[in-house]
Amino acid sequence: MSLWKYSNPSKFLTTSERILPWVWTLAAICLIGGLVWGFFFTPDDYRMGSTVKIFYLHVPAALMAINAWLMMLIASLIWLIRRHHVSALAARAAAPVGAAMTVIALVTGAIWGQPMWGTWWVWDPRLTSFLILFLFYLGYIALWSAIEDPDTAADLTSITCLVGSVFALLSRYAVNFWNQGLHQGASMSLDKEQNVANVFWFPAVTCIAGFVLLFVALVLYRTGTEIRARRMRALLARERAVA
Amino acid sequence: MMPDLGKYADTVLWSYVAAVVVLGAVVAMTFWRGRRVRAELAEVEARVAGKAGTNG
Amino acid sequence: MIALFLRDLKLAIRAGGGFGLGLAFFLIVTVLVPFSIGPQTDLLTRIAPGVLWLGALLACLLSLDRLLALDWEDGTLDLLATAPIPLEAVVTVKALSHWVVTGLPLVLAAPVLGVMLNLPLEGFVPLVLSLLLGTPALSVIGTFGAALTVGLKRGGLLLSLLVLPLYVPTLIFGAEAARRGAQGLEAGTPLLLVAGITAFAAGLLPLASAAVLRVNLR
Amino acid sequence: MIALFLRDLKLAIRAGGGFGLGLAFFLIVTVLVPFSIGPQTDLLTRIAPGVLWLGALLACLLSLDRLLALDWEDGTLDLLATAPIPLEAVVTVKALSHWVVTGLPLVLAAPVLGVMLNLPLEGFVPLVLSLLLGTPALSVIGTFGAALTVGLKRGGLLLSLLVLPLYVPTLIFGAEAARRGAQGLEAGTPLLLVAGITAFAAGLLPLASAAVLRVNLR
Amino acid sequence: MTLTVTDLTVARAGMPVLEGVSFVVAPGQALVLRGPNGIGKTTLLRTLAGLQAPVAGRVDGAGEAVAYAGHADGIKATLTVAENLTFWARIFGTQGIGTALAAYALEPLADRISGELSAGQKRRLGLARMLVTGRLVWVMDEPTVSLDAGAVEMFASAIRAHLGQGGSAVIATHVALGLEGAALDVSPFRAVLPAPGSDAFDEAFL
Amino acid sequence: MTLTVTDLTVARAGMPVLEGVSFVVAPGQALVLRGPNGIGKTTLLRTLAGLQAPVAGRVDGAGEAVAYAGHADGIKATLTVAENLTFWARIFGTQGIGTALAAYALEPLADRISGELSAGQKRRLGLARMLVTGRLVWVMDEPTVSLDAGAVEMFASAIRAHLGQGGSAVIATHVALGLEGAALDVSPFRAVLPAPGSDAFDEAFL
Ligand code: HEM
Ligand SMILES: Nc1ncnc2c1ncn2[C@@H]1O[C@H](COP(=O)(O)OP(=O)(O)OP(=O)(O)O)[C@@H](O)[C@H]1O
Ligand SMILES: Nc1ncnc2c1ncn2[C@@H]1O[C@H](COP(=O)(O)OP(=O)(O)OP(=O)(O)O)[C@@H](O)[C@H]1O
Ligand SMILES: [Mg+2]
Ligand SMILES: [Mg+2]
Repeated sequence: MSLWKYSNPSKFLTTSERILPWVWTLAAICLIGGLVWGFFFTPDDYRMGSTVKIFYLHVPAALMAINAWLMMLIASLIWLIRRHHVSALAARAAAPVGAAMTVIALVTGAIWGQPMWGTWWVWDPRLTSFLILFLFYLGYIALWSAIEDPDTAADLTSITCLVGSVFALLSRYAVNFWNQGLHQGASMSLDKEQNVANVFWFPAVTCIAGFVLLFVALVLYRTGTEIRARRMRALLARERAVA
Repeated sequence: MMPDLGKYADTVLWSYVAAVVVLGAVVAMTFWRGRRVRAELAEVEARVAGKAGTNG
Repeated sequence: MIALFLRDLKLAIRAGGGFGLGLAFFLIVTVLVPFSIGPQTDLLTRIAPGVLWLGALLACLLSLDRLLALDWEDGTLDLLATAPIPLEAVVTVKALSHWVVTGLPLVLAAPVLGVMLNLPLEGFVPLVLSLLLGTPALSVIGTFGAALTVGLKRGGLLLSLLVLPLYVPTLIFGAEAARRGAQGLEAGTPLLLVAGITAFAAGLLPLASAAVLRVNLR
Repeated sequence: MIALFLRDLKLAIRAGGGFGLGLAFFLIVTVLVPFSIGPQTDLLTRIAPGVLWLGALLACLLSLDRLLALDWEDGTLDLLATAPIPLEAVVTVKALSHWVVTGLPLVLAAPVLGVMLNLPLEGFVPLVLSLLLGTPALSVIGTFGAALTVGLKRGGLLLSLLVLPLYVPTLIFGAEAARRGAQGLEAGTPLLLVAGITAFAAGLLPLASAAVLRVNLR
Repeated sequence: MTLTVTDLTVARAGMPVLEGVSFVVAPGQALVLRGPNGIGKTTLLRTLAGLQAPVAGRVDGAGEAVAYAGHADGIKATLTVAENLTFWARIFGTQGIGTALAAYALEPLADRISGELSAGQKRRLGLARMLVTGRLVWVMDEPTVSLDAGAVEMFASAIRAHLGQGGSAVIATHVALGLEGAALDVSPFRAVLPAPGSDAFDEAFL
Repeated sequence: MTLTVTDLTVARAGMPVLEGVSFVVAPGQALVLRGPNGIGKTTLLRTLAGLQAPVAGRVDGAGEAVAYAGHADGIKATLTVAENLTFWARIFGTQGIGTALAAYALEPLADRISGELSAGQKRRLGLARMLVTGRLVWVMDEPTVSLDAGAVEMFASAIRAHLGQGGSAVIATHVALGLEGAALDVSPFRAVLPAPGSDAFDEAFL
């Protein structure tokens, strides 16, 4: 119950304002720390050579691309069920960030693919499903910006997010069925010893933490912006109505 | 200082550049819009409050 | 509901051939492919099942933006929403009549166009079957997209953007079935999967379509 | 006239990204091709130039039906016809703004999508050049089609049917130029022919478009 | 079926436009809504018809009893007049379009394609649709737009007949309809917005 | 610029609807066209505006001098009120939308997206457009549809001001406009179709 009080816009604004500096700082520390660690102080992989350093960008971005969508899905459900405005706006705020993460995963992957697979792009299932995810992000963002009335937009985009998630899962299986790809299997599983040596593992975890924190900071800040934009819209409408 | 990246130097550096550019763009756009909306809201709030004051 | 269905069919025929036009688009896309790819027979044979599926999908897609938009503009949707028919039924009927007007003719025309693209003989049955099982899903998903964008000016392209990723699973399984068929492989599994998607979409999506339509009518 | 041009651009941006959406459709068609054809790289490389041209053409085509229809529905065309601007200028401006909003972004996006279809490196310049020279013809021809079908309900598909044959020459020469380029052959002649078609269409078709528009306004 | 509206607040695009509207329309009664452009008549009528939810207050006795006629007529340009009416009759599960055609003198036009009607003829067709719904509560938005004097008279008789059969009607209009019955000017109900800075921000960003 | 209509026959979809219409509207005069629904007023006005050619007879003094306002307003829903007016001002090569906004009390709405206006507000915007055309002969089809009494009064003043500046107007309407000036009922000009079998068959398949 008590958690819901943060869904009150003004309460949310004051609270997020208070914690945001900390989140920004932590994000910067983890991100810069992890990337510097990974870039300067880790050895090359015996197979992949120095390209293993792309790992520190590619994997966290890929993880966040999926998690951002998951967060939007949860926020959409909260909006649909409990109609908390902040949660709808948080979903809206997260979408461009998630899209950017998807772009980073795609671009770093493509650049990585050139030396590893000899081509920028192959229609591998994982790559393909990321592309589809990117399309979902685009559609979602376009839908938000195409609708004037914020509540209508929130309703429609939430349902879109729901339906989209189901179909994104379906596509994931479809692509797997369609083509067995070149891409690495999941190596970040719990029995990490088996897959990734500690030298790569620790900076990678730092980078992942950095990406997560950066995402949180961005979403909190952007949600605040959306709340203000909405308040401004309401005030302007009201000013017009009084005039 | 600079680690030896071997024959993959281009690849690694470009992916870092690309990622930093995209992240930087998102952060910059976030702040840019955040600042602007904050300023506009302050202005509108001042105006509306002023009007409410004169109207009684 | 039957009245609505019959009216939609009548409108489709009346308006200068709703039947013919989806078909014509399908035909023309298929015809344009050799122009753009070049006329090598072996190449065309290899891509034929895929091109036919893609053409069918685009023909469906193109006809979506008027699926609900016309009824929206002239106020019919407002009136249907206050009529004694649940909106879920309305969108289901709309999807059904869209399929009859667009999807079904495509299924029937596909073999003819297959000949033009040198589809191997054993590929015809799987192609037609996969289209028959898959195109209803395209109509149902398309109706959801149309309901989502119905109030928007220039909704047409936004509609495509929203609907196309939703079409991906149907397309993959459908085209895979047709391709396997054309290569003489077993195509049962993808066909089953297509049928599954259609059943799933037809069962659940009308609820979502009705919900977004209600929001848009507000 | 400049006012009309600027207004059209403003409308395109305002309505939720007219710019982005034609592009998005192009992107999505290109993405769907591997789903339907299958993911074999060699096959994709061979059909890449053709697919990109076809995708650009369809993206143009899809955006045509609202090129004049919106102005028709809300009465703007009636009013423009009585304004002190010749209708020939109106349709020319309409075609121009359509190109800026749809064609130009396609030209710029084509190289990126070329990567996804494994277009060989030497094919990029001819592809972009052929699109740059060819897409204006698509907009001008499309405007003629839009003027022809402007008063019709469900004009969308009829429009495609009418316009697609007119697109054939542009498509043939454009795709040929791109294909020759991708195979490392000389592509000068087809490029010249595309340029010729564009010049010819831009010079003469606006007269025809204005004429049919006048008839439709009656 | 008595239509009872209690302390209703209606909103357009998230902004309340009318507040505290209450009225009762008993069977056999018609209520004419008046008020300047943009005051919120259309919004109120859409709420009565159930197309949008009220922000506060209640609407009783509407629901499935309401037939709505808005600014747009819901006419298919490619169907004939008779086909359009028959379609709506079947949707509402009623039979026979004869009386509806007669009430608005549409018999001579029955086989005309609706797209080829003049503005006023189209409107008459839109009004005739109400007769085939078989619904008791008519909610109509500026019904006499484009009608000539004779057609306005037809409309008035149709309403009188409908009231005589125990029906009721709520009609928004700017012009005289030739109808006796209560009128309600909605101007006094214009929504007063809460002062900025008040706690209302917590609720809806205001 | 005197608008002279001589023995005009106008047709809709190939069928003559009005025949032998003649009138003169001098600068400073307004002519109100009346007549039942479907008689052919819209058709006549579109002919005056040059949107369709007359079947017989002549229209003089119109052409480039005419500004037309039909049933639809030519408003872009995604542009603001001011942007819509500015667009039309630039198209007609005039400057300044201030007077047009003032004439229809649109200043408070100037920055509103036009799609969010009520029916009457939209119509006011459509009428304000006439003021930015700078044209002398106004041809208007049912201009006061959806307007409240205050807005009808604005319209009447705008017309009076226009006439005062040497303009003229031809207005089709079914309702009172609060305008002095000549009225013409077009009912007597209803086209009489030639008897079948007569020579007219050679001409027009009738
Ligand atoms: C555009 C191309 C690519 C995309 C969209 C992409 C996508 C992804 C995704 C989604 C993950 C996270 C999966 C997970 O953790 O379960 C991932 C992980 C990974 N990717 Fe990529 N990838 C691309 C190209 C590449 C290339 C070319 C390589 C190297 C040859 C590569 C190597 C890896 C590795 C080593 C991991 C971590 C292993 C794992 O946790 O699964 N990726 N990639
Ligand atoms: N889509 C919209 N978005 C935002 N505001 C709107 C929208 N449509 C209408 N409004 C505003 O809501 C208010 C109420 O509009 P409504 O259409 O209910 O008025 P009305 O009383 O029917 O006026 P009219 O007599 O002109 O038809 C108006 O001030 C209008 O500007
Ligand atoms: N597209 C069309 N095709 C064929 N006939 C038409 C078409 N549009 C209108 N008509 C017919 O032409 C005649 C004249 O129509 P017009 O619109 O000029 O009438 P009007 O006097 O403006 O009527 P109103 O007062 O109802 O607007 C009418 O009888 C009408 O039915
Ligand atoms: Mg209204
Ligand atoms: Mg008329």
